[in-house]
Amino acid sequence: MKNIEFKAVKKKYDETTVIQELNFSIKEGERLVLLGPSGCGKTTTLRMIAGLEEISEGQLFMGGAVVNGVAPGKRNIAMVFQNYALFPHLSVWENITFGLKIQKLTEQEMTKRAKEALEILNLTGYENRKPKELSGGQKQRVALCRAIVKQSPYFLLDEPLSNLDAQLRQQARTELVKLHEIYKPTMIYVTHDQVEAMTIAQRIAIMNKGELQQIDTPENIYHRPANTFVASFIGTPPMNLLSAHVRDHWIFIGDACVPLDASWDKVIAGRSRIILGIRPEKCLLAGEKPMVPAEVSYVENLGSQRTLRLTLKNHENVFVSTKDFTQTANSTKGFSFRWEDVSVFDYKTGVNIGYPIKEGGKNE
Amino acid sequence: MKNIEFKAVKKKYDETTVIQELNFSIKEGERLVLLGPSGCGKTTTLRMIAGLEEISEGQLFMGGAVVNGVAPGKRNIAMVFQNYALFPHLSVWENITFGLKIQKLTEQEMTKRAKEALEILNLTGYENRKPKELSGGQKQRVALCRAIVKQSPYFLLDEPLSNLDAQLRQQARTELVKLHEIYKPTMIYVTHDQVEAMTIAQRIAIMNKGELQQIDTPENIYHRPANTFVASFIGTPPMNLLSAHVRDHWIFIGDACVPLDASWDKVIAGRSRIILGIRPEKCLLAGEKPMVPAEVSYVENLGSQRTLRLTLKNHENVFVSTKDFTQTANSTKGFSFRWEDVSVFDYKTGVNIGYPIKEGGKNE
Amino acid sequence: MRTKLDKNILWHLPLILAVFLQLWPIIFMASTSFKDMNQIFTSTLNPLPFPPTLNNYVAVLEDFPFWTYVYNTFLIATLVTVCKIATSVLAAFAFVYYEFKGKETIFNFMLLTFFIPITVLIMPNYLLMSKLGLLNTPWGVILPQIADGMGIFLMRQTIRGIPKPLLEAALLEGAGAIGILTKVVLPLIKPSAIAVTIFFFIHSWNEYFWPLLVLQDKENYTLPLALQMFISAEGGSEWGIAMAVAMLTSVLPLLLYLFCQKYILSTFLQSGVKG
Amino acid sequence: MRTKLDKNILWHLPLILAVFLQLWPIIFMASTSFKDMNQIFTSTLNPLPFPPTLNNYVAVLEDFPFWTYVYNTFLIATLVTVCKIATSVLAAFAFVYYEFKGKETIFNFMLLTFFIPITVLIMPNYLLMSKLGLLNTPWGVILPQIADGMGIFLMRQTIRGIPKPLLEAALLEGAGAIGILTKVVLPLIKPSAIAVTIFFFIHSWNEYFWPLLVLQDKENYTLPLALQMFISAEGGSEWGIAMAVAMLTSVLPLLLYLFCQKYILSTFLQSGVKG
Repeated sequence: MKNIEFKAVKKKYDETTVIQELNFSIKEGERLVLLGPSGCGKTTTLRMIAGLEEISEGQLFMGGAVVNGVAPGKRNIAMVFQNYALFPHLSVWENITFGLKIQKLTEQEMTKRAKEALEILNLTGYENRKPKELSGGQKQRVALCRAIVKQSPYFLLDEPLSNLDAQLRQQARTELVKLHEIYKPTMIYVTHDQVEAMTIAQRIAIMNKGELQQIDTPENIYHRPANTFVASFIGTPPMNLLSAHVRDHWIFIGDACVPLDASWDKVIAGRSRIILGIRPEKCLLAGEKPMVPAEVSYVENLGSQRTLRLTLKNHENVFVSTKDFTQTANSTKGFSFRWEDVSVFDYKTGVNIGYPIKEGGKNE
Repeated sequence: MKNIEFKAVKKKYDETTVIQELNFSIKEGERLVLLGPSGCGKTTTLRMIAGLEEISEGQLFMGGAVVNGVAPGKRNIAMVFQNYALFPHLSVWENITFGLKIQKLTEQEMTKRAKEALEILNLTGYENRKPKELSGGQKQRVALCRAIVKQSPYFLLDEPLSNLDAQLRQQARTELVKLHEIYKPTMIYVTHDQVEAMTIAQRIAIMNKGELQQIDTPENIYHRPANTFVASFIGTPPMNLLSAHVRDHWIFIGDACVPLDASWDKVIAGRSRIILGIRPEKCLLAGEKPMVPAEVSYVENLGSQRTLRLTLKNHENVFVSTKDFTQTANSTKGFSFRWEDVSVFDYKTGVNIGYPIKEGGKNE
Repeated sequence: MRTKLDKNILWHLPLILAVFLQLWPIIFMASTSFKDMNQIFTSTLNPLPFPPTLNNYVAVLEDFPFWTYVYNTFLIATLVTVCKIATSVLAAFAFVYYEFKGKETIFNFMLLTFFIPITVLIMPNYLLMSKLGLLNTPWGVILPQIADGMGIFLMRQTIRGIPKPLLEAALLEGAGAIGILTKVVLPLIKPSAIAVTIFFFIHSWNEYFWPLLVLQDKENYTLPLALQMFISAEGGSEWGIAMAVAMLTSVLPLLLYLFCQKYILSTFLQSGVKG
Repeated sequence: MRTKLDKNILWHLPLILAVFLQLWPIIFMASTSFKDMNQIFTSTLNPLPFPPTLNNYVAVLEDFPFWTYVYNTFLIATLVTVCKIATSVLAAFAFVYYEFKGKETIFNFMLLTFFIPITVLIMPNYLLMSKLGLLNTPWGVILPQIADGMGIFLMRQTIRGIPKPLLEAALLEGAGAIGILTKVVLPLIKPSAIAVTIFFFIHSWNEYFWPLLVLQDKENYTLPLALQMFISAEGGSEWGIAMAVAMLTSVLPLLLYLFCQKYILSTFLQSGVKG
């Protein structure tokens, strides 16, 4: 079982604790993305798996065994670094076979593996080039190549696409997923880019300030964020978070009074204030009789869609994304939403308080 | 008239020509964005306006006068640099008044302007901080502040948001536009980020390999790209470009045969091959009877929308963006489009061949 | 590498050897200066003085025109340092700020002089000073040293380390060359300039060869020359006193180094200025 | 600054002064070595020899055991260089790769020695060599020089310039300390190591003071010592020959510098290795 498990793992530098206490596991063969803003501890977490950072407290299990004291070279890990970390004095071929030589593989096996990997990554013909003679995308593929020839059960990637331009990045995402499907290693991928996380991950672990916020499928991370941090970290623009008062079967947003959907009764019961989360693309612009009246204060045209900023009477802003260009800004009087598109968070802690038990129509 | 005009401007370093021959003008008080991939010459163009690069050939007019030989300090320009270029040994206040002191403004006028600018940019209270004591967003605002106190008629910005994280960037875009609305300088903004360009610009000038590709409103740049470069540079994913054969009133895409809309007859007349451009969000997934049959080869879930890659019989790929999550990948048999959403390019040169004269329903 | 470390002692051998060879003369000097004559003879290589004595220092300060030498050395070192740092900064700024033909060639040619034996360089200068009638005066020591290739080199490196946009921003704000030098460049290179100044001072303070040629009368001697008088009179009975002079000679440079270590190291490390 | 340049001549004054002061000794040396006796006396400061003569060179090579001195100098310089570069690289790698207590302190302490007068450092070493019976032998010159603080410093800087991910990647691939040193570090620091090697060689080739103390018999002299014999015999009639010796002494260092300028400059510039 090539799984990875964190048991109360902490990381401290001198007095500062950078990783609070990690408890989670990564399944064999899955694609897990560690996502978070810079300084959230995601890279440190990855480096602890690689053995490049020592673990201050707790235990890290890999394949069932504690690896706290095991040297990086003994963990059977392949890693792709942010700047690729190709050896500049070695050719592509020498870079790829560097580790295999140390492993003392037979010449035959080495050649077989290297050729296969080069072919998969479309690098055949570049064997004798030096890294500086390669483009950014090629360097990135060589780094991947060096990682996969090892056929390690663990595959770590530290922001491997951050040095590529937008077009290449999109293409590389697809390639990466395809590559994983071939070898099926346990893959841990660190990024701060939510699009990468959404498209590559089978599960996303979101971190902030050294703490794990949520670990779940991209689907759930997006539609059912565990707390307001996750809700506002994911999505451009992020989920709208509106403070709301609850009284009986009514909730009050800005100066609007909206009837509470019956399905939510039980979930919200007993709360007088909540935070209502609605994704910008789930807000529906309304010309007449909006659920929440608001004024358009800013319009951004992104070409394929528009983002409108609506300002409520209480000066809260709501962003609405729409592809519908016929509704002009002038005729917009506010927005509506459907209760099945809403998430609700605790007013103080920001934690998601859950959803109505009967699946009310959440898409898929 | 504080306009800027390029007349046959070229820039050469030794033997290499980096700017081919620029001919365009920037209107007084407009927000023009210079957009292009790295190395396209956009920054060089900006620096020629600033006087930081000499002009090899041609003439640059500012406010009606040739400025080729005028020193940067004499051009009455305010500029925001990519890394802000704040003087690290000076406080915020000293940074802001640096140029005003050289201009020998009265103490009174200086204080008035600086205070006003600090207030607009929400920096009141930070006057005595050193740049290193500021966050990235604050540094960026100080750089803006230093630029606006000069009240120069020309306002140049070189990727001013590239060092901010995604959230701050969005906010800064809005602030920047607001700031421009206050002073109305002639603003030239360099970026490689199309979202910034689309949202900030009144007009976008797209450059590639030292040549101007198109200069037009964001609207037209997006919907009516001048050539295939612009079409594929703008949009994520970019516009789908399909090679097509024309015969009589039919066009052939992949192995599909689609009747040519009558409105296009005149425009396409006499061509046997064309490139058809359709934006991914204008492609409509079809379960039954698609105009162009294709197979779904890859699906990316971005949370708010999905991108499907469809592969035609001739192995061309078409990307389709959809918010509609009910149509599953399995039931998709191809896609359709509306003729009013299409752009057509010359097969060889990639230049847009124009649109039917009667506006066929292009949104706004 | 914050990673595991094999405790392989083999790796430490060159380290220990290097450290020992570097530190041994200092330890020897310090201990001998506190030894009296008997100790020096009985146990020359024994590093520790039992009991330590201050006799050598007393002898130096009482029987020896120590303060005259300090004055001579200080005067020369100060003037040389002031001239060198001024020319270094100005020349370096000119090298960075102005474009002119053959700039790189002149610069590289200037570095040639680092690689020529000092004995070779000294003769022409000696001749020049002799023609000018400056032999046996402090001015003869100072004049050929008012510019320094290494100083220009180090300051040029530092000035080049200033991010260009800073200079361009100043240019756009309307500052001229003098404004840029005084308002932007000088404040930013201050730490490095201080380091190089200290370096110049210590170097000049320690200089032996050129003052030896120029200065003939003992009353004009600098400290290193005075120190050498003891070594020449290689009698053994003078060792303790010689080492006391050596200690006193080294005190100022060492203190300067210790207090300004941070500046000096960061200049050598070319950390430069970060925007 | 590829921008406008005021043609302000004032700025060029320190530059011209500095360049002149740096280059004048070299020009003087070169021209005097091609002058015959009369020219030297009639126009000492006249830079150009009319007509140039090779007599001085002929005299040096015929009447003077020039090749013996070359051999002595070369032997010492080569051995010193080999030892120094080996200890520098190993010690520097140990300093970077291993974590141990007091690392920074030891390192900084080692740098102290740059700032102590050479005259001070020489006495203890002299004593040591004398005890070991190595006076008047090349080994006495070589032994105290087999490690070098500046070399360790420069190599440490270069090794620290290697991007950490490269070392980490090698570590993950299963390489040990020796593997990392030989397969990653050495190939990457090669240019700097060559530069420092050349630097060591030239330095040792040019060294005057320490060999002067250790070597007493003329047949063991190195070139700078031999050169000095002419200067001491300050007769004027020997000037041309002295400068010819000086030229010959300088030829090897200058050639080495010219051919390896690129390496040397980039090492000083700490450009290091880019991933």
